[in-house]
Amino acid sequence: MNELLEKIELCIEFGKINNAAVYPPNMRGQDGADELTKQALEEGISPDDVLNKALIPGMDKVGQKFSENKIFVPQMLMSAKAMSSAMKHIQPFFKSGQVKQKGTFIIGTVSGDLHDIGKNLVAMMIEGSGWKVIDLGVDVKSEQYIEALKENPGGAVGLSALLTTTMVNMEQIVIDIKSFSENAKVLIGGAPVNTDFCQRIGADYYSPDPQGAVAYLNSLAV
Amino acid sequence: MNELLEKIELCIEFGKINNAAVYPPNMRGQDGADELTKQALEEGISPDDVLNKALIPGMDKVGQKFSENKIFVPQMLMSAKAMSSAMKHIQPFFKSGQVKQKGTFIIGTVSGDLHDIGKNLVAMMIEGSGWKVIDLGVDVKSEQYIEALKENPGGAVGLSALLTTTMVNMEQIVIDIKSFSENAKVLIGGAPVNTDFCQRIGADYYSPDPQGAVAYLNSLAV
Amino acid sequence: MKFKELAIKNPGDLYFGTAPNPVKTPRGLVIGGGNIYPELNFTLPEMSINKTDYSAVLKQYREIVTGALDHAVHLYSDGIVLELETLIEMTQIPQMGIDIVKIMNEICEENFIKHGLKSEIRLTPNDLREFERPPKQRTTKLIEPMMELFERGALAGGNLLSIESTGGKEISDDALMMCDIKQFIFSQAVLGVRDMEMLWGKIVAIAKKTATIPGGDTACGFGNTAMVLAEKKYIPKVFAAVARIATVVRTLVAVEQGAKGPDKDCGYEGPFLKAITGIPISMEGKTSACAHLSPLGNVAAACADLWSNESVQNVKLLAGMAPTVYYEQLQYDTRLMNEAIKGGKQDILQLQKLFVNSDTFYDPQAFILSPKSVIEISKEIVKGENYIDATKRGCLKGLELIENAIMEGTLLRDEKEDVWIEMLKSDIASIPENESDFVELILPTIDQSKVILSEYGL
Amino acid sequence: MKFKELAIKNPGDLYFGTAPNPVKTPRGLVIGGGNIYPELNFTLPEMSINKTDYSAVLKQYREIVTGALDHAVHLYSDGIVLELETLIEMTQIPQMGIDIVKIMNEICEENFIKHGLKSEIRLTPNDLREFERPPKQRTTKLIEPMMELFERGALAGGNLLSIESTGGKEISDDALMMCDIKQFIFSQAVLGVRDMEMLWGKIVAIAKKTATIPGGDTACGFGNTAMVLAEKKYIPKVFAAVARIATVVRTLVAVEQGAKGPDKDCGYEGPFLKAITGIPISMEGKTSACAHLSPLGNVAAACADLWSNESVQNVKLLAGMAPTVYYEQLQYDTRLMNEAIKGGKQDILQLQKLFVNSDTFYDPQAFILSPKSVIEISKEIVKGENYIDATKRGCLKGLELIENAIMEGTLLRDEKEDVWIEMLKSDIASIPENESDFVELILPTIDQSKVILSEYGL
Ligand code: B12
Ligand code: B12
Repeated sequence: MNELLEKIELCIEFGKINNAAVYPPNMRGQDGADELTKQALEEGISPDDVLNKALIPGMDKVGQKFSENKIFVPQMLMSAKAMSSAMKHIQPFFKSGQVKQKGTFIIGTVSGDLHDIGKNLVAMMIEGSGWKVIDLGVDVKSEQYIEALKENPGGAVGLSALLTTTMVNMEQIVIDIKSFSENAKVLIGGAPVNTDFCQRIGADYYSPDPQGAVAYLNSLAV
Repeated sequence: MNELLEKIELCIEFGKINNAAVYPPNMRGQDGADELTKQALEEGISPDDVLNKALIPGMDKVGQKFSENKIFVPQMLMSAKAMSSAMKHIQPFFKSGQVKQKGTFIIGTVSGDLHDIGKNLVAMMIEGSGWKVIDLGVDVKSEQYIEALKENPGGAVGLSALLTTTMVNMEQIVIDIKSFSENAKVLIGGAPVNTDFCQRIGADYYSPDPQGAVAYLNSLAV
Repeated sequence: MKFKELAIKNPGDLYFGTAPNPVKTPRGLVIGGGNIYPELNFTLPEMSINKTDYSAVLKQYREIVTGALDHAVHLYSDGIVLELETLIEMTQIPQMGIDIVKIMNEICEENFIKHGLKSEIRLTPNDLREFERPPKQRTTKLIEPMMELFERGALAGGNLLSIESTGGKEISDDALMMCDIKQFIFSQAVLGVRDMEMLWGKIVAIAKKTATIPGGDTACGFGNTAMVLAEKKYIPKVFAAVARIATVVRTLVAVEQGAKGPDKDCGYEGPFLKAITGIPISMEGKTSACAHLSPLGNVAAACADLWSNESVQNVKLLAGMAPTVYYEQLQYDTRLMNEAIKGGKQDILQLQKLFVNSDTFYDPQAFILSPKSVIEISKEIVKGENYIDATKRGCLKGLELIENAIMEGTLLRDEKEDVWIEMLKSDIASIPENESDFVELILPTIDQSKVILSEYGL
Repeated sequence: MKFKELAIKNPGDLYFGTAPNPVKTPRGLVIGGGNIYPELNFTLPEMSINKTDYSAVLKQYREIVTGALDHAVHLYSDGIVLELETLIEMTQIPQMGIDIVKIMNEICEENFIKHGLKSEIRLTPNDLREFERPPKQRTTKLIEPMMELFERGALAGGNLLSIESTGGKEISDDALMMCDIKQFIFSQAVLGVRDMEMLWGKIVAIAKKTATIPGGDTACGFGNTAMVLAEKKYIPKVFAAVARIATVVRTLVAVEQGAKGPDKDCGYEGPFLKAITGIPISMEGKTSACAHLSPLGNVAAACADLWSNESVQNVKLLAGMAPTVYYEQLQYDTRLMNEAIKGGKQDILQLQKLFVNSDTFYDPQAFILSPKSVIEISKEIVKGENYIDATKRGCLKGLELIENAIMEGTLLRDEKEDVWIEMLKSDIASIPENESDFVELILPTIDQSKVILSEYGL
């Protein structure tokens, strides 16, 4: 395998953003995901290869370590930041159609609910696995999800709710989304929600954690 | 008020079945509900008056004391037995149409479930409040309830379930009963059941105790 | 009556975590060996086993056990028992029960290998015989699937065998409602005892054959039914207390037949069994409030070797699934007790004193469970010539202790119940010790269509 | 920093049930006066407040409180606090919150008159300000309904006023996810403190006007969020432990402003507050597993004056409705502690020792809550020149104790966390004590669009 790609993968895995970044201490002074990605593209490595042979495998490893409780969220966040700094360089190729993203994921905490720590984590990990993520924030109403779907046809939607009194809002939102676009996949999550509830309200998938959501989305992308 | 009726009411209230009964100790040797009811009818008191001015008020008092935790179930059971011994004599007048019963109540523990202590108590207290009660026992299927309804048009039905895995059977039974007779009232009860569940499965009333069921049924009878 | 002496003679030697005859399990638990472990119990949420597909049922159990054991590892558990108390369908179709045991065992084994977590499965098929009314306790075909589940479930990983058997219930249900203590004692000391002999002979044989541990029975359907009725204020508390004592001999018969413990959680005759036989016991107290309210939340812990929550549905609470939540609660309860054990006997007895004294004043059902009461009552029980005599003696001793305590002001008086104490005393005293005399006395008073005496060898 | 000395100077004087400054309530509770009472918390089951009719919401609360108080009478309770922690709608439309308080108060009063049951309502409106992003902590109109609910709810029977306020959360959420302790301390010792001053000035004034008791605040959204994240293994436990200490000063400000306690349950800074100020505190431990799992189920009880379950939905468990079930569990827990109190100080400290030692070995978050740690850390906090200095000192002391304990083998070492201890120490040490220096240090590191500093008077 290409040495440069390996280096980029390492930067992602250990969260080395760019040359100036002080984290991680043992990579101080070295080039990061930012510089190395730029260099790779300049050397003629295809953006597709950078994405699929370095960035995504790097994030996969991070995700794996996180699942096994070997690293903490801040470490994962550093990797996500490194990933973003690389993605900047790949972005233009998405637009030109040269590289394909897995898909678009629209996420938000449902109306009436302000809890967003969990939702943010989910958004970040899904982005790290190669999806375009549109984060609508908190207290999000049906129309906002639908608006986002209109702008991103074929996107999947994620709803988060932490209150027993807002999980009920999920139901209406699912109905609204499905009546706008029958085939749009809707994922739900949050502390009071579970698989039963998911089935009852006609959503497509419940996951107790970001990893499950990533796995499900990736199965769609195949 | 007629002295004899008062005496009968006392026998019901304190559970004096008949002359031979040793319970309650302080009424030993006296005539009980059995003898006194017979006597009352012989003396020309109308069966309707016996029922409505002695028996039912007596059971009402018992029910009241029971609700206030002043007496225990065995005491209430003795009253119920005294009531039965009096009802024997009233029964022929129901058939002839001279006296009207409040209605018929059909009760059973739903299929798959064998818990019946609670159901028996409910049956007994409803009987004591002047309803004809048909107890179908335990592990009762839709057909049995419907059969009983056919034989007693206009009856109300009570379903009991103590298991989370049999409360689900209630749902089907309610559907079956309602599709046989849309207007048949269905009451449900048992430890895992509640008002929400009742509404969800389309039953008419949930009560956590026999007293609530009696009150509801009596409101129907009015 | 095989036991003529107590295994534990002094109240000061009857305490939690230690039993004279501890039980070692394959994955390394030593129950009653100086440690108290949680016993987690759970059941399905609202769902129909028949209408849901099979895999959904299995999935529930997988989810429950995975959640609980993950959390056990997280909380540095030093051991846990998981009970599979089957629902009817899982015994009627033994394969279903067996498949669940397999899944549970797989997860236990995984956690044992990966994290050294010691866990064990108690397999409790349910007593199908009561489906026939009147039940044919011995001749029914329904015994077959029960025994099949025991045997094949044992081989699948159900290492502790238990049942909550129902012999005598045809009589006891009505006896409880009518507060007829004579009939109730008949249901226990005559019918119950005879049924237990038959049933536990079979279960112990299966345990031998499968090299598993015959745990024990529980008088749940008798003693706890009485308690639930007393909690609803349907029957007097003192009646429920005496009924509890009356259940001791029938559960004792399991041990006479070879059961080794831990006995099953959901009756409170365990302390008497521990005193008499020395086997370890499972108890449930405040942390089983999910399954039933009770007047003995603390005192129940006094001499427990396993600490259980009786049963909780797999529903979602704010923190997570209810079985995981209840596991955490049990874990902290047992941590506290194990901390006292680390401090030695004085610390144990000090904590036990708090458990006991905080409850015994309020309710006779709690009162009779203090180690002092348990030892005194058990002493009387083992003096019995036969099961009936033993039961009479135990119950009368219990009543005596209750009366004295009320007089001394160490047990709250409930005036409404006074008359019941007298009635109970004279009723119990009037029971003939001789079994056939007892049968003759009772027969005319019961609805004979409800019971087939020949099914008890009578 | 008003408090320069500790109200409780020795670990041996910091224990459950007794606080130097107990709080008497109208219906006769004396919180911290030598008795520990349950504080029952509950919430609605899955339902939409907007779509359900109003009466259904009220009915839920009526059912919950009736069920719990009936059972309290049944279990011979000597007192209970009921918390109404409102859901958003009940603050947005204050009349809804007020109507619920009225119903609750009616039932409390009924039980007081009929059975002498002492009960009191804690009214906790929620902090609506976070609905606007960035929040306008001072200038927003959303403060109005909050204060209306406080005032009219107090008159309706909400005798203990509390809130779980959220000043500083704009910064703390991200700080927790990034484990940035500098930002986190900034959110507490600068933003939190300033917001608390403003908010608690108002609440204490309302309490005066309505002759009710200003209870206290809680750093739930900070300290417990950290704990929940650590329980999910998302952030290091040692980070969560230090974050907990960093929440002390902001909650302390409520007392400086005139709050009298009991402080609110759902943060664990209570023990520090009790040591520093002498007010009684509410704590939650194993019996709040329904609301969140935690590593401090027992140690949390060490010096509690109220014992809470944080929150449980009104759903049906096998025994009955979950709030009644949880009330029973709390009641037995507090019975045990009150039994120790009856035995005198030695019995109290003996039971406390078990509570403490059973948890502190396993987790730094539990470790810092031992009375010994609490007193040592609190001593450092009150030495602080200002809030920032106090927080730095407290956190560094906590880290020092943690390190020593790991070295001595009295706290389990988690290698994965070693590096974090070092990082935390140097990060905390690098914080300037001067507020404006601190602001300057932090500003460039945060997303400034998320926070409006002028809303904190900066
Ligand atoms: C932190 C917190 C807060 C913070 C929120 C900070 C923030 N920016 O989000 C603050 C303090 C502001 C807060 C406020 C309130 N809260 Co709050 N809060 C919590 C707490 C302690 C932790 C939540 C959390 O962040 N967990 C950590 C994250 C990582 O986990 P998570 O959210 O579950 O998300 C994970 C999964 O669920 C999943 N996931 C989440 N979303 C999605 C979406 C998809 C598509 C998928 C696939 C997966 C997924 O993946 C995530 C990562 O693993 C919980 C307790 C609890 N047990 O959950 C209470 C809790 C949720 N809050 C509660 C309450 C009552 C409130 C308030 C109403 C309090 C009040 N009276 O003021 C307000 C309401 C605010 C509002 N309008 O929403 C109650 C809810 C009770 C109920 N009836 O439902 C809880 C349960 C606390 C309790 N036990 O009482 N809260
Ligand atoms: C006694 C009892 C038994 C006795 C039953 C005796 C009998 N003849 O009924 C025995 C021992 C046989 C038994 C067996 C089993 N039981 Co059972 N049993 C109980 C227990 C302890 C008490 C029930 C009781 O009698 N309560 C007293 C009466 C007066 O109250 P009640 O039934 O609730 O009725 C009142 C109200 O609900 C209402 N009501 C009742 N019905 C109706 C109907 C109407 C129309 C109305 C209006 C009102 C109403 O009014 C009644 C009077 O106030 C409960 C525990 C509990 N918390 O309920 C477990 C319990 C119900 N059993 C349970 C289980 C698991 C079983 C078994 C499967 C055990 C096993 N593995 O073998 C078997 C199943 C048998 C079967 N196929 O049904 C579980 C259920 C768990 C679940 N998943 O749902 C419980 C909850 C115990 C537990 N905590 O684990 N049980």
